[in-house]
Amino acid sequence: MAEMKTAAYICSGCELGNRLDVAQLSKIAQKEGKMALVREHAFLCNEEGVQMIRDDIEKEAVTHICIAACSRRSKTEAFHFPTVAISRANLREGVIWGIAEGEQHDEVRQEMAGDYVRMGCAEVKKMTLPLGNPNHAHNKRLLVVGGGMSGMTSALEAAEAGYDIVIVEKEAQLGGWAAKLWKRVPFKQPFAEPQDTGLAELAGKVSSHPRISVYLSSTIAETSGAPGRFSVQVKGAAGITTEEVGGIVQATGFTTYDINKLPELGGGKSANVIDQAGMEALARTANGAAIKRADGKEVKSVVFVQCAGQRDESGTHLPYCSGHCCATSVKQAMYFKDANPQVDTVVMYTDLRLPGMGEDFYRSAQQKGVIFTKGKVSTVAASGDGCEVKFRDLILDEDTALNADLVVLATGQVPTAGVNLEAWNPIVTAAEGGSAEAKQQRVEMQKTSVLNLNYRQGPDMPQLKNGFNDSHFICFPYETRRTGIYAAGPVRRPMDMLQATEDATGAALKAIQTVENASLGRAAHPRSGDLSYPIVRLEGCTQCKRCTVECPFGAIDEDERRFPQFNESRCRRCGTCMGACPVRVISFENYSVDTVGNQIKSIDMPDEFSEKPRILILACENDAYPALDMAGLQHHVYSAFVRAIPVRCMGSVNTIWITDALNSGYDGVMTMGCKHGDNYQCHFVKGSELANYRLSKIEDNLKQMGLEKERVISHEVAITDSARVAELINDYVAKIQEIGMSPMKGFN
Amino acid sequence: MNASIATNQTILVVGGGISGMTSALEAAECGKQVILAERNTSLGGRTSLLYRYFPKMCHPTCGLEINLRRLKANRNLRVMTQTEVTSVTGKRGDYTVTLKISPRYVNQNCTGCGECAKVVEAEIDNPYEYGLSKTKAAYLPHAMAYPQRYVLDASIVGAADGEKAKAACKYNAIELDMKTETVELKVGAVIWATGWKPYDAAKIQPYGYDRFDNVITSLEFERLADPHGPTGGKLLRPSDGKEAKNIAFIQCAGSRDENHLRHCSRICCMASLKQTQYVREVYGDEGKSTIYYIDIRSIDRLEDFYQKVQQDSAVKFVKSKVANIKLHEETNDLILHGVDTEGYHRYAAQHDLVVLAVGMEPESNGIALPADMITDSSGFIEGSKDGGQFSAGAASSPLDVNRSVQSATAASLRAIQVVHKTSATEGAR
Amino acid sequence: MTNANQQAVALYSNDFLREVEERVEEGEWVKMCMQCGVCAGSCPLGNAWQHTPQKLFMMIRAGKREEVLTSDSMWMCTSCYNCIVRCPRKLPITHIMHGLANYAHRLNLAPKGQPTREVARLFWNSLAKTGRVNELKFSLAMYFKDGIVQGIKNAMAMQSIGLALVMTKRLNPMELFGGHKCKDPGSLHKMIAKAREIEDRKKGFTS
Amino acid sequence: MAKKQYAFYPGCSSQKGASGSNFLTSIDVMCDKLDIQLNEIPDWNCCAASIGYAEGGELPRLAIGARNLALAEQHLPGQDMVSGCPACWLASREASERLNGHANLMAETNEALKEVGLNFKGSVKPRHMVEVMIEDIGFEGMKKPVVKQLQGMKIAGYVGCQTNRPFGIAGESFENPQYLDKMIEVVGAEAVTKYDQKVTCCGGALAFSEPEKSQKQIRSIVESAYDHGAEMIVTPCQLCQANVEIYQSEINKKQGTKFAMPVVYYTQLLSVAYGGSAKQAGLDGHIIKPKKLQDIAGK
Repeated sequence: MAEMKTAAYICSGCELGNRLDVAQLSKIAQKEGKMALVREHAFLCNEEGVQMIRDDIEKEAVTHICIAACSRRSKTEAFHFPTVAISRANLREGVIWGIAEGEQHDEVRQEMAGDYVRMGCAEVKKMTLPLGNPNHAHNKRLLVVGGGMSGMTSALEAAEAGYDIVIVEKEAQLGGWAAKLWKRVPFKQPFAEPQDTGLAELAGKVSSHPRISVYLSSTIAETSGAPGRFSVQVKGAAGITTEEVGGIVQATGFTTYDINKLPELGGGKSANVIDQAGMEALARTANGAAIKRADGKEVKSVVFVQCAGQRDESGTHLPYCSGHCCATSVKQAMYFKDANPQVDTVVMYTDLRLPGMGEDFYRSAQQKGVIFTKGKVSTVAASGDGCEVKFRDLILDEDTALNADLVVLATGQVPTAGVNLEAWNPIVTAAEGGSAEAKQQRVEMQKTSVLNLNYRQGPDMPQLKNGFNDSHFICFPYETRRTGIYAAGPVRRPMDMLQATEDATGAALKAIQTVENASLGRAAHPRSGDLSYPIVRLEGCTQCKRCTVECPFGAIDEDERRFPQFNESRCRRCGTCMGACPVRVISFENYSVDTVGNQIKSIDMPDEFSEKPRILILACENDAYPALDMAGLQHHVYSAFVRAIPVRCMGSVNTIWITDALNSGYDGVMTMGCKHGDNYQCHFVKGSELANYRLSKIEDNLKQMGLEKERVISHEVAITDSARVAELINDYVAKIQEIGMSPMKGFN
Repeated sequence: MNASIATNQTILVVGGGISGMTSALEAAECGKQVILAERNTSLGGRTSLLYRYFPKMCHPTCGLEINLRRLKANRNLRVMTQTEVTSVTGKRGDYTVTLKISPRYVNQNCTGCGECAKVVEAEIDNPYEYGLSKTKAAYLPHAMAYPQRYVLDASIVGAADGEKAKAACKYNAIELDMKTETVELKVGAVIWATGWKPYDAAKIQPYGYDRFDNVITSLEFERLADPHGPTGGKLLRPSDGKEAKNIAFIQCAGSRDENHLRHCSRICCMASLKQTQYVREVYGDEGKSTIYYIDIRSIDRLEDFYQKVQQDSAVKFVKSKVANIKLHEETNDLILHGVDTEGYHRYAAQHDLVVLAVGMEPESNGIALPADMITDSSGFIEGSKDGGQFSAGAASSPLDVNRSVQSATAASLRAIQVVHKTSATEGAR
Repeated sequence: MTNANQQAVALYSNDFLREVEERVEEGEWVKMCMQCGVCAGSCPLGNAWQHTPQKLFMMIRAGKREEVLTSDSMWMCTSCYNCIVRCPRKLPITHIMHGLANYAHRLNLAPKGQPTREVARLFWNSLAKTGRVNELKFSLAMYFKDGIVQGIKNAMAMQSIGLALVMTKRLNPMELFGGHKCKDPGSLHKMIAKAREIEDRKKGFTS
Repeated sequence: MAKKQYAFYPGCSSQKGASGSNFLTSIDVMCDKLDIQLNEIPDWNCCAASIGYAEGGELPRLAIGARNLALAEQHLPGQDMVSGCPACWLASREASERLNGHANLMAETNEALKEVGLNFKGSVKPRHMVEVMIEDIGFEGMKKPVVKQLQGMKIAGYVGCQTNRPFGIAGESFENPQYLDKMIEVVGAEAVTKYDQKVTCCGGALAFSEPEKSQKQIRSIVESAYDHGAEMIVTPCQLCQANVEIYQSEINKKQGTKFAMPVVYYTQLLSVAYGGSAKQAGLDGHIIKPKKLQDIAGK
């Protein structure tokens, strides 16, 4: 590695030259920034400017550059120099656009620009060029857990793209839920008739595919490792086999809600009350002929009760809607009408839910004579040879009843997602605390696990809601909390077969992506492509376990000596571990306690009589920092006394930065993270929440230092808050001026 | 952009909305070469014009920021804006596509400094505000526009304003003589992520969108609620700028209707439920919302959101397709006539603003698709007969954002399969 | 006539929907309604309806035969066609309403003396007689439909209008004696009788 | 130049001495100026209107409609059937569409038509006079013969139902049709564009059976015309004209209003604008005299 040669480039374009004294900034870069090379340019981002930098890199062997121009979010194509470490001093959005115009502000504006140049230089000197995680893991095979419609689709789609697949299915044959169906809802137009499930054909393709190997009647005893190097213990009749894979798709599907829990609807009470699964069984037996009940009587009248044990607000049954059941009942009603148009078929619903082209399917059923009644069923009870359905007809506004030979309850989907970690973790803590009972519970729970991950954070994927493994993010349905492991199909979210196959294909792509990234030592979403990775100086580690506990992605295990063991390809590069570490032994090449700490210390701190407070802003790079940029773009003017530093995530904020800042005379510190709580925005799950927790602990330090607690303040900032951030800043500056300059000034 | 970079290993993604960006990024992050062609002046599509997403009430621009960062960091991906696909010939794995690139009149020298906008006087309907506000004829599409470059509206090219803009630009970024270009590329697979457009509300005559100022679409309402929008986030009605505090939301405005769109657009119920919470956000209990619906379609865990809104005392639900709307001339309010079909309650309800939850029409209705393409009765795209062109997101079916992204991710894999197979067979040769 | 009703009941047991589909004009559309209610809100005489069209359709599906056929709601139809043009399922609602009224009338279940029922009958008779409607006879007939006394009242009530129309040559007293008609009403009657015969055959009326 | 030929179906209300007889007189003048020749369908019969449903039933009504169509087909081959009366047009068009759409209905109907020695092939196209005006003449064409401007008249265009729904005039909306306003402008008068009762139902045949209900409709139709400063209502429909004009006195009597809003046909407007006398335009045929229009016609 060639030794460091630094350079600073100061742009005077975009009015920078007119609003700032660029020559003085150059001097700062030289004298204080200690930059070996300092160049000014009137239009740094144009070809000539860029060429100038390129030449320095090639001819002058420059290794570290600070670009003092626009925000790091702008002109990224122009300022793309993959072979050197780069810092960006944000003079445009961050200074001349956001700070008041006019001579009376020239001084403070220039001071701000000066500090940003100091910070840029200070930062880059502590950076090294990330070269990627050395422990590359090259295994590109994929494991698909579950051999149903979703699992087989994932497997086949990935295999068709040239990847080797291992399927593990707990049943003795492939097919899962779909194998129980007589027909499925149509995927393509005309959306009019039930279709063959196509399962046999799919299963055929899967079992004969050269790239796919299948384990039947098998489960997973243990999963260890990381993307690109997972090791999976497959437990089958023949005992345990170890499979090495690079990525995992969990397509473990669902079971139907137990109708015995619905006695008021005749569930488990009457043989003539069945669920949709039972209905499919009858249809398969009839195989197109008149449909008969279990007792062999031909069904002349049938009622489908929608939302049975679903959309429940009482807390006893499923609170959610399983989405597919309306279409499924419509399909099943067609089974009857197609076999014998004379059969009375009534679908009883409160909101009929057939989105998209499902409307055509609905119309088709009406065309066939299926009756749709908007009614709320109160009870279903055996009566005579059949059942009596008591209901409130919501249109005719009356309590009434219907008699039917058969009643079908449209019950919901219950995911097969394994262990719920929110229940698991306290038990583990108790067990580790020595509770025998907890140890026992732990064993019992472990039995229900699907993946049996040997991760510090528990054996399965975290569940989002109602036991489903869904992603928390609307824009990123595959943003998993276990890197390299993706849920697909009804285990992610209640869904119909069309969506499940779509989802399974998407999950397969994400699994492929992980193994490709892992093999290059790169991060996965959302920092995809990031070559930096966490480096730990074990000699300094005190084994406090904060990093292993707080890592949102379960990337860090503990080795036998209880030292943290990093699995870089599980890591998402958020830096939460870095923020957590009390002894500051964790860092990234281009983002560390030093890169930020150095910036903080680098500024020119006015003395306490200057009337010029200095306020540090630590801003989440995803929401708050763009909001600050946009405040500039939209000219929401804010105080020139603030100095903003973008951070990867609030979770990466190490409290040492804050205490250092206050020690070195800053008058206040603002943190701007994203929303936390149930609808949290943090793409690293708990970053802003952790930061909040850590900051709450800082008050004592403030006391010791004899500082008011108002000197540290934290805000939730959304990316749209461009106007609000300016207000927050100005209010806070006013507040600080009110409580006065920090007494810490001049002590260093 | 030079055509030579593209080969039959390249994937072309048509449309730079959230689905197109996703398809392009997911494929590029698997190491594939991708070209993303967007018709408008910047990426982001429909969702960048939404204020919040249901059910989390988070901001679409947050996801856009991440996707833009992924995109800036990825060298496998090339973005072309103001670019339309005029023809696709050839076959699966070996297509030749013709792209028409309309002039922006601003080149890559643009630093986004905004000097041109300062000097230009002409104003145009802001294309990113559904014409609810004006913008200078030299403009940055929006605060998060990518590419972050200004655009000159064709109307000032050849006019004094155009010259002024050129004179004001220190960086020779303005090229008034820029011409429409046509580029031919070789690609292996095509993903159509052309998205959706709001159904033309004026066609729903009984609701008088074309006659009454205070009848607006759900998309226009998103702009009103957005702090970056034309009213700075205030819910001011068009006729007189009065604060709208008693708002009607009419479901199935065009959807589930054989006189208009025969399909259900899926998102509108949730969109209106979400928008009632905008009203609460601004006015608290003061702001009344009424939803007129046929069936509320809040599927899977979105049901929780519906249940939450049902608990909201400021929100009323009426099971009724509104029959027609009449203007109350003194107040500019609107009188909705209809019957609540649960039981039988005739109403003539007065509201100060009416929001039509307009249905989703495929944007591809109105653009010429390759002959080989299969579409359904509403025009949503299934894909090409030869299996080398795919649809993603709302171009394939009326989908919400979450499902659009799933669909877009799936489409990337299908496209990757195509280029994988061509490379494999070529390897074999 | 009641035997026509009994015969229908026997024929369709309790499947009123099928009865409507087979015997009521455009009745096969009833099953396609999705209960949005736009028809109910679109009817100019809506508030005079005890059962809105969409509700009638629901009642038919629920087998409420008696209630539907004795309802006077469909007699409120002014044939404004608002419901037809707005129905998202394109049901020919106006025609179905007419069909139901006609069927109720045919089975003699329609409300006795329902004014529109009477007017419709008189109108038809007037046209069927000569091939053209004779407005004077038609109106007089209407005034006297409820008997002489009421007739005088009605006529008096409308006298001014009547006179005015005469003055403006828009009501010709001479019409009482002769007036407009088709050349050969006889064959016209045959045609109508034939049409009815075919319809009865088709819809399985034995009476 | 050759006159445009049409098979004309006047309908019962437009016969001499019937409620719409003044429509008939005005249409003559108008057509004459526009080189339209209307050839009355020999021995036409009543269309059965909509109200015919109760007693008539389906097939008899279709047969009655088909008889007129068949007559036109036979006696005036190649000519479109034109009717001035929306009810007649609607019934004829419904008959022709239903029969052309359903082979079995066509067969059954023709079986009945045999009784009057006719057979309907389904060729003739039933059209409304308004369609002829807009599609065959056009607004420019309507302007040409104008010799008198109806300067300074404020007129509400009342379209009503059956000219407008379910078929309507091509290119017009069911809720807010514009053509009457355009016709009003053709003759140099001012159209009350904000008139919001344009397509409100006048009660139709229920004017006889449900007077209160239909008079409520009529009241709002007239009231809104007054509210929007109209001095006259113009309509394309015989029944609308009769109901809205005739019952104003009733409403005045019962509800103490002072309605005296003239209601005329668009044909009368054009006749006057084309230089026709008050008599030719049938202006004498009104209970509420369209004074201003008469004056203009008198000039």
